[in-house]
Amino acid sequence: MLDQTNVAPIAQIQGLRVEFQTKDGPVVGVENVSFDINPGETVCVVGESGSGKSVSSLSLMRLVEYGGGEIAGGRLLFDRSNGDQIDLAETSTSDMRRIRGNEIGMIFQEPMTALNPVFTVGKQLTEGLRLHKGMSKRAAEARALELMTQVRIPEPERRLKQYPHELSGGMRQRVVIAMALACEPRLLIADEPTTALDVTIQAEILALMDRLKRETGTAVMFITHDMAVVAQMADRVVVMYRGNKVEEGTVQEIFEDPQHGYTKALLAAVPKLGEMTGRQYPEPMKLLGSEDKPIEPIKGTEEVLLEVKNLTTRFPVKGGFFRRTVANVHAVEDLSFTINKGQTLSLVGESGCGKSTAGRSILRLVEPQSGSINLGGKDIMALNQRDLRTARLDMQMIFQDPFASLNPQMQLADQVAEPIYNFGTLKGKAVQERVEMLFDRVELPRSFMRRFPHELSGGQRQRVAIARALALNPKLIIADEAVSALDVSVQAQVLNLMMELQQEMGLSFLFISHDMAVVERVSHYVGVMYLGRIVEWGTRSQVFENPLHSYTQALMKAVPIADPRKRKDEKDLNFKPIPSPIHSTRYVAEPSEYVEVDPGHHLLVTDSGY
Amino acid sequence: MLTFTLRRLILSIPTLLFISFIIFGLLQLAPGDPMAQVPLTVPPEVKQKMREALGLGAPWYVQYYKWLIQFFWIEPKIFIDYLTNTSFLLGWLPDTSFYNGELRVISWQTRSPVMDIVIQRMPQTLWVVGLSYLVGIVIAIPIGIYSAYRHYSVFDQAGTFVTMVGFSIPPFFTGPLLIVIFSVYLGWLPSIYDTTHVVTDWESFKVQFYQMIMPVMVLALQTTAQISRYMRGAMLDNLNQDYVRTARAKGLREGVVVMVHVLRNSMIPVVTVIALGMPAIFGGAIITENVFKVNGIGQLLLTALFANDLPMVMTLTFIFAILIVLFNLIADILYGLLDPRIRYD
Amino acid sequence: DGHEGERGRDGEVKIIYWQAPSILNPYLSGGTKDLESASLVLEPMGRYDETGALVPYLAAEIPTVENGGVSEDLTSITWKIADGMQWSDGTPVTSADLVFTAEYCMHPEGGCAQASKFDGVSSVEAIDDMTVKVTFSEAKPNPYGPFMGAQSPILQKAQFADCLGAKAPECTEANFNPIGTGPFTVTEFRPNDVITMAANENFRHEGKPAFASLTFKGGGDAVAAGRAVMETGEFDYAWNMQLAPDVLAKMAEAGKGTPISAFGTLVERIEMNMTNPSPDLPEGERSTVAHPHPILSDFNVRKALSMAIDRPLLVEVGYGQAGRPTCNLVPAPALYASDNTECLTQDIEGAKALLEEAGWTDTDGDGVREKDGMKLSLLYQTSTNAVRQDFQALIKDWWSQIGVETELRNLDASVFFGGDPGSPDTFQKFYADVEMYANNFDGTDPQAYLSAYRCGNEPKPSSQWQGENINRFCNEEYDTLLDELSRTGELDKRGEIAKRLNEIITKDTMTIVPLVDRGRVSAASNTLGGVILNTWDSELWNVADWYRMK
Amino acid sequence: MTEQAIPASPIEADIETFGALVDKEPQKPPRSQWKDVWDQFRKHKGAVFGGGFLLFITLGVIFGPWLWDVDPKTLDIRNKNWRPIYTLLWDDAAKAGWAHPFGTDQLGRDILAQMIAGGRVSMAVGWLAMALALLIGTAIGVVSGYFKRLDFLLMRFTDLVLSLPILPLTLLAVTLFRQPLNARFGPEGGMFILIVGIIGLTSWMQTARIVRGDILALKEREFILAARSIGTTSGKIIRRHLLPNVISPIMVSATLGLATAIITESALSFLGVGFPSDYPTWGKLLADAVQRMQDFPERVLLPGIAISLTVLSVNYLGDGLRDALDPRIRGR
Ligand SMILES: Nc1ncnc2c1ncn2[C@@H]1O[C@H](COP(=O)(O)OP(=O)(O)OP(=O)(O)O)[C@@H](O)[C@H]1O
Ligand SMILES: Nc1ncnc2c1ncn2[C@@H]1O[C@H](COP(=O)(O)OP(=O)(O)OP(=O)(O)O)[C@@H](O)[C@H]1O
Ligand SMILES: [Mg+2]
Ligand SMILES: [Mg+2]
Ligand code: NI
Repeated sequence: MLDQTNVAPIAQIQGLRVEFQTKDGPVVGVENVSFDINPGETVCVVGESGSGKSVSSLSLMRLVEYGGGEIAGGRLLFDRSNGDQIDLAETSTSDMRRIRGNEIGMIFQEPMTALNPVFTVGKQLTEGLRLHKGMSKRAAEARALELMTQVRIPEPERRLKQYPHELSGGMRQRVVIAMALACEPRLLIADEPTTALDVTIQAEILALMDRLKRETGTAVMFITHDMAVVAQMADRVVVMYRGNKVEEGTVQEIFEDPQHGYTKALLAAVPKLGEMTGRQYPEPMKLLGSEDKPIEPIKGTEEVLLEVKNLTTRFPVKGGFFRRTVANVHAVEDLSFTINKGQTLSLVGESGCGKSTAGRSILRLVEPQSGSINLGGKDIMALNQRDLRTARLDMQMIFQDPFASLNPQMQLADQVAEPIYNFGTLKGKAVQERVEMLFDRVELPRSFMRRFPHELSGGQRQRVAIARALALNPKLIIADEAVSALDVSVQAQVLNLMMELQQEMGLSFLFISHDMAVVERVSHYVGVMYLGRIVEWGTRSQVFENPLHSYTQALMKAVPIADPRKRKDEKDLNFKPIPSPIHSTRYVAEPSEYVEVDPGHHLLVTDSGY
Repeated sequence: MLTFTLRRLILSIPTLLFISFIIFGLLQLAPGDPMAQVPLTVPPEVKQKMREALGLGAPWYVQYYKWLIQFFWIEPKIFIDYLTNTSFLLGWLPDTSFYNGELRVISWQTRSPVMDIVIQRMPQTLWVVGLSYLVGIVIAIPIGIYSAYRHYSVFDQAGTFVTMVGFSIPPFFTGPLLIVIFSVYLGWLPSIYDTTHVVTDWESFKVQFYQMIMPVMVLALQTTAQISRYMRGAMLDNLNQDYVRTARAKGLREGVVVMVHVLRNSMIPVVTVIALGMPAIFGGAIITENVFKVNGIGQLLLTALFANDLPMVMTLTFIFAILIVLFNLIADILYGLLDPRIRYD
Repeated sequence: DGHEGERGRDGEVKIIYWQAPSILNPYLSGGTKDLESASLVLEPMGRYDETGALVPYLAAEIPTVENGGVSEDLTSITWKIADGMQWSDGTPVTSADLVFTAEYCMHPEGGCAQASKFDGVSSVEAIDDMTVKVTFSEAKPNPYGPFMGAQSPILQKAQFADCLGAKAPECTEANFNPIGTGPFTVTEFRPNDVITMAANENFRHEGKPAFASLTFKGGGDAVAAGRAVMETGEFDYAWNMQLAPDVLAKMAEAGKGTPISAFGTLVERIEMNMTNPSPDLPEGERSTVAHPHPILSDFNVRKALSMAIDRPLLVEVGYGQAGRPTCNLVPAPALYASDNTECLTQDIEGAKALLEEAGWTDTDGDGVREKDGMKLSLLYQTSTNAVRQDFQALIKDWWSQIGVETELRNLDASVFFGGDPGSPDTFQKFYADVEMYANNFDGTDPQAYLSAYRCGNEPKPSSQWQGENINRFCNEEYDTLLDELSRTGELDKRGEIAKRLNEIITKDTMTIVPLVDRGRVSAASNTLGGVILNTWDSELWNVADWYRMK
Repeated sequence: MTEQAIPASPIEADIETFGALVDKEPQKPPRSQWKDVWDQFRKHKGAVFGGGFLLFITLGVIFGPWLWDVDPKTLDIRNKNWRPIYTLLWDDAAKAGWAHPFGTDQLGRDILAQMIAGGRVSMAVGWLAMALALLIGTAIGVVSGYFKRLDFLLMRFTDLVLSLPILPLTLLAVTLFRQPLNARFGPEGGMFILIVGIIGLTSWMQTARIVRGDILALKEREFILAARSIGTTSGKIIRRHLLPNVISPIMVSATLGLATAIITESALSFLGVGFPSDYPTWGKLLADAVQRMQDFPERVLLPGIAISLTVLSVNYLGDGLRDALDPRIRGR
């Protein structure tokens, strides 16, 4: 599908310019962007975080206006299904309404806030269907169920009746995807659709979108920072940088013969699975522009910092008219691991397997049912609220959804400085300096210190969250998908920053991620989670080079490779239905038992459900 | 939720007992005398005799105990008897006769059972105050929604202006003003509400309608102002949320976006305001009822207060307290139902 | 002009009382609203007419010493029921009903509001079916207490037989729907709201009442009631139009109705506290005779305060046609009313001079006089009521002109007139220097009224702050005269003594400073005929004669 | 990793520092958030009008007595019932003149002076009572929404206060506290404190319920979780994260509360438990004038307009403040 010149493009963006009014005067979100999208084609838009990807896509939907933006110039030509060509920038709102959701579907970047908290998933999914397709309630529900299955949400029937906050980040993301796909739009805009997903599901979603494209000729505008995904999906690639398009070409051209410096730098920063093979310890990446820095492996110590034993966290499921507890979500089930000082344990696993819950349980942000948590000799489970607060001085968390975890009413500088004020670790001017330093380190311009969360791009928000976690110099950071929303170049820098800090200060990380390449880069140990349990854990090399559990093996196989010539075929992936973590209140979970295959390499022997 | 509701219901019994005790104490301590309205020509000894006949001489705990028994034991018996004997709903049940002539809660002013009067007063209060509440809500919600949606439009400004002026002018002014305009100058509407009027046909319905217009409107003005303000505020808070963008991206009509997605979220605080205002319906509207001579519960309470008719005041206040506790419970339950994120356990 | 005709020819008449009746049994409530609404149904043996003269209703004639109805020694009175008197249910009125009525009110546990009417009654016995003799334990110069006037109508024994004493309040049905002899019968009684009545088919006068039905609405305020009669014409008669004269006049301009007024014995007055109300005194000694008032004990101050007041102006501002300036506590009937008019002209200069003379001088130039370090500063309290507040403002202004500082306080009427001994704000406790309110007496005889100021009758802690001598007035001459009055039966002589008593307490001692003789004002529709306002009995005393003018 | 030289490109300069976003403009010195709030506030026409009018009224009632030094309590019965000066425009014969620009009442007291004096009291009562109610309401609402354990107790307490009959309560308070307060603050000062106290203490319940409701929902948001994870104490969570997010209902309560307080004050005077009768307040001027509404409409209109405009101004002020405090709106 490389040669489509004879087909008229479905959408043409010509010289788009978008401005935002902020208190410091107008800010340009997109300066000058032009590219076409042809039917049945996937155009991947890559680029630095904050380069205007989301804004361009929102402009195409004419939704920037509602966020305070204004299309200051350019044309957005769109081919209606009946063959008319219209300029979206000038279309009436009523026409826009018929196009939105029906002819153009959009997947939003941040799934938590993108869903209405008070409606069930089912209601939000069927809404568009009933509107555009005129389906009956029943038909729409059947279709919704089908969509939920397509995006591989476990137990779709029940999920339809759940509220957004009851789903894991990945599930919410998939709901948003399902919503965008619902009406089989002719143009699908996907803004970082798989960022929150683990590789297996990502692979499935990508396959799904690919299939859709092939079968219905849907054009896809795919925004991502993940070059591997680009390689996997794209027909053509548009590279954006600071509000401009800097390069455009077919996927082969971009990967094999990048022209622009930024594209090169981008490709250089992509972590590749297998890069670390043979190395015992993680080490920072070599980055363009800092080649001369010596690369030192990070050894860490063998001293145990955090010891988690038999951690179990369950959520009650309410049902019936009186909303009684009818069952429990066994989000984390008999979880045990240790983290050494100065080392990183990565938790990987499919979406909804309980990674975030595990992380939160350690901080006791959700109260675990049972288990013990020991941080540097302190029994976290035994602490009262006051001591718990001081204990949190040593452990910090970066939340999965950066937007939701930032107070919409507070300036970013204050939010980053807040932990410092809380514990009074610094006083007076030093606070300001520290905040500035943190902004510099996470590569955010200082002028952002006075902005509010909604004025940032997704990746920028994530960096604010990282800066906040670093503010206290904690001993342990639980990084829940901390870098998944970042573009690769920044991701590489942030990863390097984290490793640097680890080297310097002996920080430990519990690194929750789905990006296997990143995990390989940063971890000393890796734990693979499935259905609330760790199915395999050992050193990085043990897990990556010798995966024993069948789930781990499937996971490894699903990792996309940043090379357009090594695309995975849908047939290679074997998808297994995901069992439910929900059990009736009477259910007794069996304990996890492990065998030590190699020294330090543990394998779950009891049934994992996989 | 069931356990929550049950627990709250059970806990509300001691709460109410405590409230009744506090109200009783307050009324006992407050100055005032049921003899205040007896003319000065009646000599003090006679007044003293009258007081004793009312049971005023007894120590407070005896009075309180008597009231408790009467209210919680004897009155319910009468109510059950009524239900099984004559009521339409349960009249088919075998007739009971639990009540055998014990002393009921007796009003000092009228020397008749308080509950009978309350029941007699219910219809007009419910009609006028209840209807005004309904009208108020029905007007307020669209105003609030539209004002927020067209933030700072002419409509918003005008709506704000009218509602705030309406709210800041007390009913003891608006009431007579309307009367002067519509009853005195124009002669369209009656200035005095006829509580004995019965609606039997279209003509009598029109009469009823005419006499209700003014009191309902005066009261509705207050409700409208209040609820539309809260509504507008809540809508403004929600209109900027991300999920609204999602809803728009689905191609929903603005109407649906606003009326379904935003409204549901914004209704959460407003529903509480509405629920909390409910007891006030049964409590009547003291000033407005008085101005238009609607003579509902509010007027009853006012006259009882002025006459220091403690059993009446006590019983009315306490019924009011029960309603408040009940509606707060309902508000809490609604809250949990409207916002799935809120947990009550 | 439509006077005559058959019963019920004029349809409906509507009466509005801005205070709503709560019960129709006058023996259980002293409230005017209750008495007057009950007077439509229940009737006494005789009533006072608009001149204060006695008129027989159920009685064949009014018993007097002359006609032998009253014994020479004034210790008994014999009432004879006229022939053919019937209850509205058709049964005859008999002496048993009278005897029962007396029994009902005199029952010790009944809490009868009209007990004072039966004061001194030693027995009530039926001589025969139609005759009842009331015997008093001592001579009663005014024996017309029982069975006379709106306060003491006859109850039907058959209806109230089971309602004696403690059982009185349980007879709700009887209390709300009493069977009477009056022109109307109760159709429905809604306490504190509305009463609907129908003409009494067994009423003794042929062709009366002219109205077939009557609606008696309660609630609202005087303005609204006046409006309903005079401006919108929705009602025919409104009671007690206590409104500023200009407001009333304005309403009358609308042309649908007219205010009518008549004078009785109600006098708005300022009472001087002869005892010290200072909060510095221990509780239980404030406002008691143990501590004379530091300022008001001085006659000159009291006199000066009175002189500074412009009574005609007060009337003009507050009552208009419904008020007359007066210097008397007993302004009527003529027999008992003193002709003192000395106080009617304001004399600011005279008042100043008087104070100056008495040693009250403004030494520090702050406009307030002092004497012996004591500032001439008074606390002036009254109940809350628009006219009274205007009076307060005016009087405060005049007093400030003579160098008296005044602090005003107005209290809720239910507190102020309530006798709650626990409240510091009752008029009996008198925790203020001067207070203003109105009072009158029942019927035409002032004896009981004047006896209130007997030495020792003052409210005090030992009497639970009950007592009628509000000023804590104590004067030997006065007490001697009172005794004489109670022994005197001869009317002219009684008049002499009463006038003297009145002057002692007002003119001579300035203990009570009368301001306004307040009449009754009501409003009647211009189409309503036969209304005669009566201040000596129920205003609705002659409702049977009302008719609709064509 | 490839380490080749970077070819020239249109935005070569940026590549040097690639990755890191730099400010396009020189960095401005950090400004306080309140300055932004103020900037936004200034842009809000209604708020500026409201604020301006409030300032005008406040200054007017504070300094009015110096400009218009007629004593509001002085009676001048011969010059009663003057009409306001503007009636001369259409009626030459009207009793009016510059001596009493707003006319006089039925006792000849100058209405302008009364308006000024009444404004002082009404404004003071309104503001203080509203502030008191807001303070209590917000405090109770926040505490009971945030601390589950106190919720039941506090909400039942709210129920209790809601069900207390206000008139007997006021009478009781007057009986109990008038003496001591009078002794300490004088009859007017004492009454003032009493009235402010009573109104404030009996009108916070709605605010409390609404704030509590909002807090209950906010508490479940993730940024509160995040705040806890960085060791923010409950007190600070409330102050920094919760309160700014419930500002909108609080503002509404404030506006409605001011109006209610001013009116309740007049109702209290009306029932005879308020200020001494010769102590004018807007509410009382209005209540007293209702009787003569037809003949002297200005007597109801003047205080009525004063109350309405004040309430309206506070409302606009609240709106402006609310918008200014919401960064999503402020950005525009
Ligand atoms: N409402 C807003 N007000 C001010 N500036 C904004 C606003 N929304 C976006 N921007 C700015 O516009 C620029 C482009 O943002 P955009 O969201 O398109 O980035 P992006 O390419 O999607 O980045 P990411 O990959 O991190 O999501 C950013 O610099 C951002 O700070
Ligand atoms: N508040 C909650 N109430 C009920 N169930 C919940 C709640 N939070 C999480 N869960 C459930 O717990 C399970 C684990 O969720 P968790 O968020 O830990 O997943 P995760 O591994 O972080 O997934 P992802 O990678 O998608 O973020 C999911 O089935 C989810 O639906
Ligand atoms: Mg983006
Ligand atoms: Mg997660
Ligand atoms: Ni390289």
